[in-house]
Amino acid sequence: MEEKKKLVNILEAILFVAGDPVNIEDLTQNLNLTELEILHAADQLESRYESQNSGIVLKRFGNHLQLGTRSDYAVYIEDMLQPVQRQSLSRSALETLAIIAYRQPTTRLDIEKIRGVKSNYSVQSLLAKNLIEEVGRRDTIGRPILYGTTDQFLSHFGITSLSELPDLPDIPSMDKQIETTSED
Amino acid sequence: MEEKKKLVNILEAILFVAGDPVNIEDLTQNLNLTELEILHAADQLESRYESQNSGIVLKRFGNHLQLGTRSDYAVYIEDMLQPVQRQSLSRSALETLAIIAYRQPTTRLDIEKIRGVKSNYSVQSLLAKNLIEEVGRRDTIGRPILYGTTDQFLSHFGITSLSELPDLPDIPSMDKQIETTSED
Amino acid sequence: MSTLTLHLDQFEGPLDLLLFLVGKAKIDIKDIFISDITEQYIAAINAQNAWDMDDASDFIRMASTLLQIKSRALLPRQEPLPENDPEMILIRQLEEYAALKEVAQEMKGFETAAAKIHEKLPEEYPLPPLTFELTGLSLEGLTEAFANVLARLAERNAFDALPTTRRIVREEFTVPQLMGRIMKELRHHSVSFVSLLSEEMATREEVVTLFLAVLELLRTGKILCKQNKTYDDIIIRKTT
Repeated sequence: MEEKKKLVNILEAILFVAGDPVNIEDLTQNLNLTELEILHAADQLESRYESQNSGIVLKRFGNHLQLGTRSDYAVYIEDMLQPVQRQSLSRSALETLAIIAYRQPTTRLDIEKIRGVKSNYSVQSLLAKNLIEEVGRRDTIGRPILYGTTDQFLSHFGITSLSELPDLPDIPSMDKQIETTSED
Repeated sequence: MEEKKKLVNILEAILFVAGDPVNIEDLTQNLNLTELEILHAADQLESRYESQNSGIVLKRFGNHLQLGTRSDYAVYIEDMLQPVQRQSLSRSALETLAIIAYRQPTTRLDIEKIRGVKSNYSVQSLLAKNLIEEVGRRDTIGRPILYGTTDQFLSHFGITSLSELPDLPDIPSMDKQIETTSED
Repeated sequence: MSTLTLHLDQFEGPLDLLLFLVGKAKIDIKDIFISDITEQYIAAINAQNAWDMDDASDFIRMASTLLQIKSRALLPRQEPLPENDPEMILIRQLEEYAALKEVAQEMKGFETAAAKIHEKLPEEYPLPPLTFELTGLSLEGLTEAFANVLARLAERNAFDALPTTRRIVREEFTVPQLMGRIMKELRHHSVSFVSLLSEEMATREEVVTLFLAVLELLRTGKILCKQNKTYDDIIIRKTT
């Protein structure tokens, strides 16, 4: 029967739109077919997907059928749905990161003392980018969060351990600073 | 390359998960592929679906790809799942849309001249349905907004590109129309 | 043709109504002015009892155009009509509108066919945390950033120390300010007068003002002072 030849395709179309698992009994009732016919069509659909290694798979559980995606392709789906964000760090984020890298573990208050500006936003953005993480709490009033760098930080900068962080370049001495700033 | 052999399946999986139209440019960027590679995979997917008269079809419109069901099976889907039917356009919206489709880019005033009635409401509703969009401004007094159709428009009418629109009946004097009608 | 009971809101506008009348009379658009369509149009408008003002003006303006052309048609006229004659313009407008309605009708068919293609909702797909690819990161950049911060810090500290050398500023020190400084220092232990002065570079102004502050605190009974011998340092402590 022509109907039967098409059945596998009808089944596919219904499962596609349904999204949710579809009860086989509902299918037999609505399509006026026997359970055996439905199961046979499901077999055909499954082997079609398998033979071509299709992006879609037929999932069967209990007396339900559902379409889903082949897990082999998950990484591509993720790439598509959540592309890698390419961005560079802002100056303030980089400064904050540098302070944490060289002074870890350290608190936000310490960072702010050194930078002389509020650094909440920078810290949050570094946390979101997984460059720093909470490593504990300092045992003082308020028990402020201590931050340190992550393994991700090391890999971003192409080093394997913190000991590979370069020594700091020479910092102009304080006296010189006074001379230069007193001009204004 | 093995990668290439799989591409058609990856594309299928991505389109399945997305459900909504997927921009070809996004695919090339996020999968790090050329447009040609994507289009080739789309061709393969399309012919696979066609050859097996699959329940699923590949919709191509403008620079978007989307999976949908074969219209032959609509009756079964509608019987069983009662999916949300796409709303058909009102007569005035359809007239307004036809003018924009054939005359794009065009302004609201031009539309009103052809239809002989105010068309503000129709234009607004077409914008809301994402069937038309602003494509610029005409360089005349008041710099009126120019409208054009969207890829969603193509999808709504089941066509791949504007060239598939029916031909306009021949009217010798039509081109001069807009310049000469200056009654108001 | 007898009286038509038309509801104008069935029509998209005057052009739509005119086209309907043309179709009903089975005449060519070009012949509307020698037919009785103008009368039918006006009859239809007259039959309408409730008007939306916006629609009304469109329909009535068209009626006046039709009447104007019709009345002129009664007079002998020279042929052919110029391009910008209202009659020519109206005919072209009607032809164009008719063509448009035709394609709109075809598009309706497309729309109906396309509505049979059903789509699916996006899957709810569990995604890994956002990954960032950071560009322009280097170790040099990192150390440089740290060096910059430290340099700025040094600058800031230096700047904080500046007031003692910048005596140009009037009233660098005030008595209440230094009273505050004294009381603050006294919180935990007694202090010496010299230790209250800025390191090394205390100015005459500062010494004098600090001394006045001490006298003021003594007067109000906040502190006690002790000096072992003349010119010796003064030891200050809080009254308990």
